[in-house]
Amino acid sequence: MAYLNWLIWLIPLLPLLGFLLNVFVVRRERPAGLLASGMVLGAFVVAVVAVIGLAGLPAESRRIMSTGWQWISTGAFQVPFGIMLDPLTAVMVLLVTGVGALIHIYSIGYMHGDPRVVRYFAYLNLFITMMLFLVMGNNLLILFLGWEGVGLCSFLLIGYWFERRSAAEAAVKAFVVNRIGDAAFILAMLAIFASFGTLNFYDVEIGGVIQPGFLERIPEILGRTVGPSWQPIAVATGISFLLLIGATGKSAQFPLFVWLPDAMAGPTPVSALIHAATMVTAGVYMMARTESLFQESLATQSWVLWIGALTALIAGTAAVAQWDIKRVLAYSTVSQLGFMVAACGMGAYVAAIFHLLTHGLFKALLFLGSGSVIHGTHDTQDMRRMGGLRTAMPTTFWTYLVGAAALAGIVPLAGFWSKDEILAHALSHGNWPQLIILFLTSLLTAFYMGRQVALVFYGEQRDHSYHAHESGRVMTVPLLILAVGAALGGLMNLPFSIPGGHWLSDWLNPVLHEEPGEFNLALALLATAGAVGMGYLGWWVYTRNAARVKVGGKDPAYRYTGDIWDGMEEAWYLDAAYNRFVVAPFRALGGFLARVFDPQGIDGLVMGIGRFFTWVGGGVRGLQSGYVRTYALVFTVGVLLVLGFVLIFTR
Amino acid sequence: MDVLLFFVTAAVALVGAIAMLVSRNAVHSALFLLLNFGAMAVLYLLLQSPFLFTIQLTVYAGAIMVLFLFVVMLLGAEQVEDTPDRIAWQRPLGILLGVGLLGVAAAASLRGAAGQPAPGGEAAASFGNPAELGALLFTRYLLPFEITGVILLVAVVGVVVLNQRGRQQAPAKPPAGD
Amino acid sequence: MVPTAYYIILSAALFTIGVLGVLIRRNAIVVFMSVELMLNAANLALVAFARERLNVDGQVLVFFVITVAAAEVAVGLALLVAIFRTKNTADVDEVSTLKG
Amino acid sequence: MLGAYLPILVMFLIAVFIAAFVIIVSSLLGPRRSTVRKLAPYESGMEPIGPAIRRIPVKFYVVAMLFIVFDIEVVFFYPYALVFRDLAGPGLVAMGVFFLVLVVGFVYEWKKGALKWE
Amino acid sequence: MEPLQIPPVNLILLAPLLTVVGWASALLLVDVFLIPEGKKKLTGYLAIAGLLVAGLVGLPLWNVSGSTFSGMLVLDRYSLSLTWIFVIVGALSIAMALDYLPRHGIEQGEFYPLIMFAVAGMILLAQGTDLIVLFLGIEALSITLYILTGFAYPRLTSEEAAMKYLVLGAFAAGFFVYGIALVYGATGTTSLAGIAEFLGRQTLVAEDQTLLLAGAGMVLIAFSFKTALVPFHMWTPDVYEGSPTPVAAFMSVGTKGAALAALLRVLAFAFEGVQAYWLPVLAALAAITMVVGNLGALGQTNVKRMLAYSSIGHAGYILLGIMVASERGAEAFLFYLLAYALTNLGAFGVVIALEQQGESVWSIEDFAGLYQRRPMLAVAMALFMFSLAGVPPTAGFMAKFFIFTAAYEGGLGWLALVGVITSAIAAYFYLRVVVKMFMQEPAREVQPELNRGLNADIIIAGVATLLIGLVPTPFIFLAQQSLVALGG
Repeated sequence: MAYLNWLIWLIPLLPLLGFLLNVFVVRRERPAGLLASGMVLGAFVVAVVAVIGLAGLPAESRRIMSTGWQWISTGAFQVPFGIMLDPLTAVMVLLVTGVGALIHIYSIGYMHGDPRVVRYFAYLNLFITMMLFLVMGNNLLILFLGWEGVGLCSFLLIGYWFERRSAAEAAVKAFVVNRIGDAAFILAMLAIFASFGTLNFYDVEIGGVIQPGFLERIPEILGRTVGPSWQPIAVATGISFLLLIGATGKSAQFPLFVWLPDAMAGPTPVSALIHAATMVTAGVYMMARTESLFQESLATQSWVLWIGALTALIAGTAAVAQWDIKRVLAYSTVSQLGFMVAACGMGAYVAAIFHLLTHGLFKALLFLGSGSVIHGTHDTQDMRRMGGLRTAMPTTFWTYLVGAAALAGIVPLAGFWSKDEILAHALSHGNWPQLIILFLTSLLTAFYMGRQVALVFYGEQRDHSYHAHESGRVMTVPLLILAVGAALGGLMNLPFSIPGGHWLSDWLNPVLHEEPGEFNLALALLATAGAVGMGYLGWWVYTRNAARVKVGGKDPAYRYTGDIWDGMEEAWYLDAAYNRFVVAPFRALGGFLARVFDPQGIDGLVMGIGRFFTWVGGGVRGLQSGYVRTYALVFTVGVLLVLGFVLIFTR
Repeated sequence: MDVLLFFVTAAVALVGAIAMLVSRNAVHSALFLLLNFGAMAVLYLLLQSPFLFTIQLTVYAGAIMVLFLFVVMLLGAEQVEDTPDRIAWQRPLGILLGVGLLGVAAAASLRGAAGQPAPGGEAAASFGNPAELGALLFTRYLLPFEITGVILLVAVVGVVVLNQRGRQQAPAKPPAGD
Repeated sequence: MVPTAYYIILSAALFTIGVLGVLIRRNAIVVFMSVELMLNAANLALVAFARERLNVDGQVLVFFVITVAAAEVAVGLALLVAIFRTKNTADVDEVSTLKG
Repeated sequence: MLGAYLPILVMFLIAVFIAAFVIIVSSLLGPRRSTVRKLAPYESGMEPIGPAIRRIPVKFYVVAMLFIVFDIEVVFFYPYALVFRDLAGPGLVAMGVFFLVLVVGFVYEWKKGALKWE
Repeated sequence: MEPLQIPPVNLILLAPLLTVVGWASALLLVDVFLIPEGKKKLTGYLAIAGLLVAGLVGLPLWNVSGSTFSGMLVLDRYSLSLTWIFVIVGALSIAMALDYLPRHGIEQGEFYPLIMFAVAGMILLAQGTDLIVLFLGIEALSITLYILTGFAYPRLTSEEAAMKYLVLGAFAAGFFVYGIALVYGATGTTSLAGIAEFLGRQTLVAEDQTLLLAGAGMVLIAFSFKTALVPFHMWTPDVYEGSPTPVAAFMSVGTKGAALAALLRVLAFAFEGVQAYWLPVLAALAAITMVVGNLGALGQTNVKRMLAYSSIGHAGYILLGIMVASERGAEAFLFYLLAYALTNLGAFGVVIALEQQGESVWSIEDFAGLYQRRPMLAVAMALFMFSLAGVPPTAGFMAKFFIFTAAYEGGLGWLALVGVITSAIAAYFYLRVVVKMFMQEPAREVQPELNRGLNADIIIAGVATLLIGLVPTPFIFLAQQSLVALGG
């Protein structure tokens, strides 16, 4: 299958071409949208062809490695600029290009008339390119290239409507939080290189020479430790923990998830593509790719498990109490990512990827649906101002319903199968506390989706300041396609021993070594009953009490839960806690010591830390008084320190 | 004899330096520095460097210090320090650091030089005579010698560039952005 | 003979005085003088070591140092005169618009 | 070995002595009656106009500073004078290069008009 | 007295240096005699030609190595590679200045020969193997830079910058000379090889050691000043802001590179035997330099100052490569220097394009909405900013990755950690420029000027930044080869 070697290069290069053309050549809206969508669609078609070709190979040789050139070559340090296609990459590529193409097409309608729309499509194309490099790279460095690239595009797109202050702030917040994860990722790379002497995932043959891959050399580091003798850390634990921090940032896990809900300030298709379906799953993908490293460290694995489970619960509760239609979905995304991470922590990587794929489909559907709602209600996002929209926008309603049911885990839609597989794994691995947490979260999921559907589509329209209308064909067709996907996506990996039932498990088997989860009928029934029940409850509470929902008012459930509701609405005050316990001391310190503060500062954790550093920088610059004598003074201090050190040292 | 002479000249050098430091009038500072340089020249003599003695006097005392005096007096920059000090904390801190530096430097040199024998006994009579110096200058130190020429050339260009331009093109407009 | 250490201590003292001059004097010309004093102090150390080792190299080095010092003084004073002509001051503290 | 320089020292002492002597003796012996006319700067009998310190044209400085540079260059000729016989041809080349660089600077400033006194 | 023998002088070994100096001297005269006022650009072109010729002269010397002038000067591949870098830096700086000087009314033909003399000083620093030669090299470079810094007459800030630079530079020179004196006192020699030999002897008396280390410390301080390592960095922001922008660009990469190159040779050869002593000192300097440089750049609204602080931070990163003092470290150092030089020159080129006549604001606001007005320029600047921030696939990322791995392997893991964290912070202010360009409307009317020289500079820098990031292998190979037969 030699043609695959060059064919797979087309997948990332087509969107790159679209990006370049949109930056340098195209100046008008229509060609920009068509070009961008066409390129991504082309990449999808190529990907399909390539995956079919890949499937034609025997299972054990399903790994196409193609090296463009030797990126770095210095003695022992060899890194090819190479991409690959293996089963895991294949499903990711299909998801990215497929969902990506639909969202591009949808954007043509959604962004129509925006003054900077050419730039929008350029960013979007660049994002797809970088995401493809991320999932296709055959070494950590390429992965990192994509990792940084998608971060950058996400940053640019969150702040796309930079006239809105919240957008600019959210962009900065996302960027700064992600830097924490990125720094950990770089350190992990350094540690991996130092331990293995390579950054390749797998052995690569280049010019007849085989370059080793670290994933195939894990045993080399077993038993090795670093750190002080009284507290040694196993190398495997150290590396995997750093990678975990990296994933925590990118995939919005506790405690770094605070940026994702704010990221909804970007255009809705962006939220669908980047902050739900693809980029935020990069952390999960990365953990799955390096699963053998994680598997060597029980310590890290339990961290992964707990972080995932806690994130799922915290974000799930927060989602229940939101009024903003997109924030519900944002917290829901964080929560579902928590499911995936928890699955990784259990060693159930196939389940994690399965959930990643189905979630990509139905969450993209939900976001695009909410975009359609926002579009049809003239930029309304507050659900208290909606209601009764099912008659005005039927297509949106029905597709949204499918997506919501899929997310809630109603049999037989996609979400049911993937979520059930994660729960089944938790059960069969005996992770009881996490099982309970995740089960509760899945109940919450059904509840808040029922609540959302009721608030948006049922009852009476509570605000008549706009005239709701259905969106155009260019937006509804992607919705329909995604709805089909959300409905049938579960067929990828049915827990039954029928031919093709474990299709995804079998397909991923060469990469991810995991037994298919045991199907537990009791659990499945319980989960389904719970989902249906809670979904209905959510719907029922908010249709019955629809009259109590007032614009700007409290939630009807507030009566029963009281202040707890406030806690949920504020995501358990994590932002506030950051503000109080991290930002405030920093700020107090800064305020105490610095006379003047930047008046246009921005609240929030990151800005606080950023401001602290800025304050330190201000100190640095305060010493920079302009007096040359002071400079000489500082110089002399340095001299004294250096000479003093020499004297003491040579005593 | 030598030791006595050393202490006398050293005292003169120190007094000159300190007086240079504390004189409020720049002209006095320059004159005291001149005194210091003269004392240094004598010390060079004590250290068997007659040639450097000459250079010190002709170049430093004769040329550089004269230039200093010339600039000070013609600019009228004798007493620029009459205005209050804007960074008053600089002085005590500077003195403190100076004391520290002196301590460190003295400690280092004492520890470094204490174990040495007194200056290497009797030197050959030819030690340090100008011919020997010249010989070294044109053999071993030929490269630095030539580099020095280039540095001086650059200095010439610098003096001309920094002070000639006003003549060719008068500043068309007031300095901007300050 | 006078021990080398004496010379070195003297030179250290002179060097320190030069440093102090840069730190506390505001008159740019005096600051330049202080720098000259520092260089001279270093020269003294060089000559003293040369005598101790009976090695003329140290004296040759002094030669170069004096040359460089002269070149630096020429450029420095040229600059000072230029500044004086535009700003009419020789106070180094007055020349402090660049900061931060 | 210092003996060789004794005459110089003596000369110095004499010079210092004479200078000090003249100043001290004149201040001791001379009458001190200050009048306005006496305190005024001596301008060869002309009436002094304006303050003594005036802006001096920049060419004074330029010439003075260029003098320093050439002074240094001349200093290098002393040792050369002492050893040029021993150095022979190569020495001449070495000095020639140095001199050439010097001449470049000289020609440059000449052409630039730095030496012109208008 | 026996007849004196001038040591054999192998002129081949200093062919590039001689070319630069000779050409510059000749150009000085050509400029005053032949080139009329108003056509001074010609001088600039001739200077670029001279630098390129010097670079070409170096080409056949790749396989030559040796030392001459009584072991005061060597030619090896290390110095030759550095020579090439300096020549490129000089030529690009002149290219930027071609339009800059007349636009700001400060064109004088001497500018170009002076840059060449500065390049000669830098080459001397790369080739010198004796402390006195290094001292003279530094001074030749410094005195030239004092003049160039004060070149932007009648802008007062330019003179102020020159003044500050000169006072502190002379101050540092005093420490250098004193350091040389102490080293000489301890070892009786100033040649690097001589010092190394002295240290190689087993019987190192404790007294000599103290003198030597104090001297080495002072020499290190002088180099730290030139390199702008904290706390000897204070001059940098002011001088960069005040000096003509092409000079600032030249300094930010040239001076720094030359001083570090010499420092590497001094530490790795002369003072290798006392590595245990200078390593902690340098480690502390590197750490604090990375922190202070990057924090100082935060919150700067003056792009020129921001780049100045960023150059301080980068010096800290480069220092990591020097400290490792292994082949890997030196390799990473050369590579980083090349990548940083090209990137930074490009960034300064964009700053020059935006610099309005008669203004000295360099406000970040001028970048607002640049993408709308000049997409190409904005994209180029974004590229440079990403490279400085260390975002793949640019040259800056490769360079950082190299230097951090070299440091990690060389047992300086904690410094690599500091480096990673500070560069994570650094991304914040580099990205701010990008944000301004792409995510804001123009704040005020700025007319970017792009002339031939500037265009060439930005294009060369941009292409190189991307090329080195995408295909670093040949450059790494070159760096590796440069360390073959590194002489002391």
